[in-house]
Amino acid sequence: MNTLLEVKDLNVSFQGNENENKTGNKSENKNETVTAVSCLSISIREKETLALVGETGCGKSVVAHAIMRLLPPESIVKGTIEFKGKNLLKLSEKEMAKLRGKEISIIFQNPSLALNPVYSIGHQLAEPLRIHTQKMRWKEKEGKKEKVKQKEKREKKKENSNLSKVSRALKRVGFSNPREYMGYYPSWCSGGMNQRFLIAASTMLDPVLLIADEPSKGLDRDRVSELENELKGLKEKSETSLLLISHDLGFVRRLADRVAVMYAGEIVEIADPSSLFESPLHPYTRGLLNSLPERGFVPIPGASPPLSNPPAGCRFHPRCPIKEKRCTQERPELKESNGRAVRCFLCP
Amino acid sequence: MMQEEAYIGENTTQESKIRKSTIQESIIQESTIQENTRQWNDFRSLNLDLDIRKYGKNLKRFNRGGLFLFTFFLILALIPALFAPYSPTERFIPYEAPSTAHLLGTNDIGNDILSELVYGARISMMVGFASACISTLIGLMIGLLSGYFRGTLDELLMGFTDVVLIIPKIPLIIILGAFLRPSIWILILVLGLLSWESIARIVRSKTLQIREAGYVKSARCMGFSPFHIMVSDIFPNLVHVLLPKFMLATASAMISEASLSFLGLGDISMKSWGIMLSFAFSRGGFIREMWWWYLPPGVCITLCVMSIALIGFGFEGREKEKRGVDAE
Amino acid sequence: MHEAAKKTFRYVASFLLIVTLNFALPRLMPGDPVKNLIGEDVYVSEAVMEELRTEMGLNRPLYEQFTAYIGDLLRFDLGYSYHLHSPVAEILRERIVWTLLFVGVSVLLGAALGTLFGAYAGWKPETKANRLACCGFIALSCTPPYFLALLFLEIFAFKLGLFPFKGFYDVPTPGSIAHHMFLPVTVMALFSASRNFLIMRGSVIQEKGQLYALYARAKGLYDISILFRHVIKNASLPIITLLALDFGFLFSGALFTEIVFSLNGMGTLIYDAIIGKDYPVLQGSFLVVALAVLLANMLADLAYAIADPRVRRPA
Amino acid sequence: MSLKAENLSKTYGSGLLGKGKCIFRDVSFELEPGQTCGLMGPSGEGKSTLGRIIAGLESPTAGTIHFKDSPLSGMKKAEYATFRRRVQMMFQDPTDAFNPRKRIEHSISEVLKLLDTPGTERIRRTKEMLKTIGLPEEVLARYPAQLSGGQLQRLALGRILLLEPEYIVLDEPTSALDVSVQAQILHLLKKVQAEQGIGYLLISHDEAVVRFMSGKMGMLENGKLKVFE
Repeated sequence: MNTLLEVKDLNVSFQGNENENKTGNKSENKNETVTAVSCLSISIREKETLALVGETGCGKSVVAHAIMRLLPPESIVKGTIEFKGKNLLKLSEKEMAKLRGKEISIIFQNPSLALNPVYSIGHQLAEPLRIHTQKMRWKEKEGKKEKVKQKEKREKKKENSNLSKVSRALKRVGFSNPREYMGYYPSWCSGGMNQRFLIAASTMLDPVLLIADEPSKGLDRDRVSELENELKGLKEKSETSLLLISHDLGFVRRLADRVAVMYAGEIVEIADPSSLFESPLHPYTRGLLNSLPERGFVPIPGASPPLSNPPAGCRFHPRCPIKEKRCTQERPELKESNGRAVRCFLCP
Repeated sequence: MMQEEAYIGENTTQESKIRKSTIQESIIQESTIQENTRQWNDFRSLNLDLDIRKYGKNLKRFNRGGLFLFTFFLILALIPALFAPYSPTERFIPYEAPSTAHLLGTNDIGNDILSELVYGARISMMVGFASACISTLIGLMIGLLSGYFRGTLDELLMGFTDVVLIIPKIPLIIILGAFLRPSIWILILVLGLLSWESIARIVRSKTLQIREAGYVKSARCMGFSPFHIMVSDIFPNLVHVLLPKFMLATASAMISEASLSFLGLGDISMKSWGIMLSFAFSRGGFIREMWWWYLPPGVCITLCVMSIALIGFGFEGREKEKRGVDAE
Repeated sequence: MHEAAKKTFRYVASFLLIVTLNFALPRLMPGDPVKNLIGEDVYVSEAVMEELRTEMGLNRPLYEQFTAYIGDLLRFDLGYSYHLHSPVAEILRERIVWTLLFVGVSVLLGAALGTLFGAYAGWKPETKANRLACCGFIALSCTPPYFLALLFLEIFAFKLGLFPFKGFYDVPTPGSIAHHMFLPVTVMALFSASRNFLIMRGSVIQEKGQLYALYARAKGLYDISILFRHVIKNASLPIITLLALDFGFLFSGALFTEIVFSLNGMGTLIYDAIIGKDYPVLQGSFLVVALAVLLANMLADLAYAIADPRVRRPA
Repeated sequence: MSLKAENLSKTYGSGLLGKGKCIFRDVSFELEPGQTCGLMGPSGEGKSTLGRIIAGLESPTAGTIHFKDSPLSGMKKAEYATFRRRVQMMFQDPTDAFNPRKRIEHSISEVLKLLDTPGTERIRRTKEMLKTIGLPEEVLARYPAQLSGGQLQRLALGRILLLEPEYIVLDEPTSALDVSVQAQILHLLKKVQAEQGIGYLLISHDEAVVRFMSGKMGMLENGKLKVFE
C-alpha cells in the first residue's frame, strides 16, 4: 500500500493580539504566540483509516484544517504536507481549490451550521459537481465558440445528470426518497439528517482522502452508531482513506486502523487500536483510558497545560505518575519500534 | 428610524434571525443548538477570530479620530464663551464677507456667524443626547422586561413596539411640530419618545440570549430576585450593545433635529446648527452664494454626527475583539 | 400560522393607530379644532366658523365624529384645502406620483449600489480602497440629506450649470424628466446606498465567519465566488426588511430633497403646507405617507417569508 | 424529608392557536437525601425540562412537587425561600456558568451576601469551599474566560454548596467536558455526596455515567418514565 498523505514536522501557530491590553485581562500579558500544533508527523496510506484522538484544545482540529489549508491567513504553518507526492503547502490557492472537494474532502463537526441555511439540500449537494466540472468547461470555451442554444441544451443535460447523481448519493446515505429531500432546507431537518447530507456532499466526487472532524460530537448514542455504520460502509465501498478526528475513544476503536494520540499539540503515541487499547505505553494514554467509564473513571490529576505556555521538557510531566528528573528538562522524541511509536523516555 | 438601523449591521442580522424563530421551538431545540454553536465558537476562537480582530483594529483608528473630534465639539458645547469672539446675539453690519474681524462673516441680521456656530454646538448636542437618553431608557426598560419575563408581557410589549416601528417618525413629528408651537423641549421629547423601538428590540433579543446562560439560570435557582438578576447579571452584559446604540441614537436625533429645523419647525429662540442652515437657505444666503454662511453649520453637523457614530462603531469593534480574547 | 396571525394583527393595529392619530391630532391639540381643521391662516368670520363647525360636526360627540371620519376616509374624502381651493385627495393624487417615482428609483438604485459595494467591502475589509469607501459612506450617512442636496445643487446646477435647479413646469417628456430628476435621484440614491452599504458590510463580515462559508471553501470554491455563491444571499436577507424601513425613511428624506430641488412632489406640498399652516393637507399627507410605509413593510415581510426558508419551514 | 414529584406533565406552546407539543405526561418519582437517581433518555425528550421543573425553575402544566411533604404551589414565602436554597441545579455548559464580566470572587461573594454572611465569615467559607472542590485560591481573582471548563464546573458546584443544599439536579454535568475531566468531576460529586449527604438527580445521556453514579435509574422515553433499580 502506498502512502497517500505524509505530514512531516507540522507546526501551526497563531499570533496572539499584540496590543491593547488596557481594557480587560489586566492580570495577564497576552503578548504571545499560541502554538497549536508542534512537530507533528503522521502518514496515511491508501484505504486506511487513521484516527487522531485527544482532548479539547489539543490541536487536532487545527491539523485537519491545516491539511485542507483552511486556516486563516494569519496563522503560521511550517513543515510539509505531502499529498500524492505534492507539497500542499506550496500549492497556489487556485491549485488547492481544485483539490478541495474533489480529492480531499472534509466533514465538519456541526452539520447544521456547515450547510448554508438559504439553499436547498439538492442545490448544495450538487455544488461540488458544478464547481469541479465548470472549470473544465471554461477551458473548452477558450477553444471554440458554441452557439447559445447548444450550450443551453448541454447545460440542461448536465443539470439532469447532476440531479441523478445527487439522488444516488442521497440513496447511498440511506434516504429512500431522495427527490423529496432535495427540496428541503437544512433548518427543516434534524442534526442527524444534516450530518448524512453533509457526508453525501463531501463524498459526492469520491475523494481519495476524507477528513472527518469530530463527526460524533454532540450526537446521541443512536446517531453515533448510525454514523459509524455510514463511515464503515463508505470505507468498504470506496477507495477512500479516512482521517478521523475525535475525542470519543470507543468510536475510534471501532473504526480506525491506526490511532494517534495527541496531547498539548503533539503526538504522544501511535499504534493500532487493539494494542493501544490493551497495552497503552505512554502514561497519558494509560490515564486517558483509565478515565473511561468501563475502566471505572479513574481521573488523571491536574489539567492540560495552556498551548501558549507549555511546560518545559515532556509536556505531560506535571501530571505524570512515573516522571523522572530528565522528564522535566529534556523533551522526548517520538520513538518508533514494531509499528508503534511513543514519545516517552521511560517507555520501551 | 432615521439612522440607527444603518450602522449596526451585525446586530440586525442576528436579531432578525432570533425574531423569526418562535420561543417554544427555541426552548426545545435550544440545548442542542447552543451546544453546537458553542463548540464551533470554541474552535473559532482559537484561530478564525483573528480576522475579526484585524477588522477591529481598523475601527480603532476610526474610533480615535472620532473621539478627538467629539472632544473638540464637546468642549465647544461646554464652554462656548472661550471660543466665540462675540456674543451670538450681538449685531454688526449684515451680509458681511469673512474678514479678520468676522472670520466667517455675518448673517442677514448682522450676527457673527462664527459665534453663532460655536454657541449652536451646545443646542444641537443637547437635543441629540437628551433625546437619546430618553429613547435608550425606554428601550432598555421595555426590552429587558419583555426579554426577561417573556410570555404575555413580551407579546404585548413587542406588539406595541412593532406598531410604533411602522409609523413613520419624521412625518409624525412634522405634524406634531406644526400643531404645537415649536420648542426645543417638545422636540427632544418627541424625538425621544418615538425612537426607542430599535433599542428595545436589540435589548430584548440579547436578554433572551443571556437569560438562557448558565449564570442567569443558576442565579434564579439560588433565589436572587428578578430585579437583582436584571441589574447585576443581565445589564452589565448589555452595555456593549447599548453604548453603540446610544451613540447612534444621538447621531440620528441630531440629524432629525437639523432636518426639522430646516422645515421651520425648530425652536428659533435657540439657534442650533440646523436652524442656522435653514435661515441661510430661506433668507438668501444660498442665492447670494455666501458659502461662509451655509457651509459651516452643515459641515459641523456632519462632522459632529460622524464623530459620535464613529465612537459607536469603535465600541462595537472593541467588544468583538474582547470577546475573541475572552474565549481564549 | 400563529406567526402570520400575529403579524396581521399588528398591521391592523398599526393601521388603526395611524388613522386614529390622524383623527385625534387636530381635535386634541391646543387651539380651536375648526382652525386646526381648516388651517390657521385662512381668514373667516365668526359666523362662517360656526357654520363650518356644524358642517364638520365638531359639536357632535367624538364617537359620531369618528364614524363620520371613517366614512369619509372610505370615500377617499380627506377634507378640503382652503389654501389651494381644492379637495386634499385630489392634490395628493397629483403629487404622490412624482414622489413615488422619485423614491422608487432612488431606493432601487441605492439598494443595488449599497449592497454590491457593501458586500465587496465586507469581503475584503482591510484593503485601502474599501476602507476609503467605508469612510466615505459613513460620512454620507451622517450628512443630513438636505445639506447634501444643497451642496449638489450648488456645485452641479449653479456652478457648473449641468442641471436645472428648479422643478419643471413645462410639459413633461421622458427626457426632461430624466434631466430634472438626475440630481435629486443621485442624492437620494447615494444616501440610501450609504445605509445599505454599512448594513451589508457588517452582514458580510459576520456571515463570512460562519461555518458554511468555510465549508464552501472546502468544497473547492475560492475567493470571491464564495461571496457570490454563498455569503451574499444570507447577508442580504436583512436588507429586505431594512429596505422597507428604508422606504419610510427615504420618504422622509425625499421630502427634504424635493424642497431643495423644488420638485412637484409631496415634499414641497408639505413644506408649503407648514408655512401656510394648511392643516388638512398636512394631515392628508401624513396619512398617505404612513400608509405607504405600512404597505412597504407588509411587502417586505412577505418577501422575507418567501426568501428565507427558515421562516417557511413546513409544519 | 424527601423531594417528591407527582404526576408531572408538561406541554409547550398550547395557546389559542394550536394544541401544543406534549413533552412528557404523568411522571412521578421520589428523591432521597444521600442518594443518586439517574435520569436517562434520548435528547429532545424533555429530560432537561423535567430537571428544571423539579428545581422549580419552570412550572409543570399539571402535577405537583412536594418538598418535605408540602406542595410547592401552596408554599408560603418563607417556605419557598428555604426550598429555593435547599434544591439547586447544576448546568451542562461550564463556560457560561459564571457572569463573564465579574471576577469569580465577586460571583461567589454575591451568593454569600444573599445568605447574609458577615464579611470575615465570607472569606473563611470561600476558602473552605475551595478546599472542598480542590482549587487554589488564585482562581478567585480570575475572570471566567481565563479558567478551563473543568475548573469552572468545580466552581459551579462549589458555589452551589455554599447554599448547603439538600438536593442538586445535575443537568448533564459532564457532557461538555473531556473524559479525563469528566472522571475528575464525577469523583468530586461522589465525594461531596458522601460528606454532606446530598441527594442528586443526575440527568445524562451517557449510561455509563449514570451507572457509575447511581443506584436508581429512570428512562424518559416517548413522554413516559420507566424506572429500573
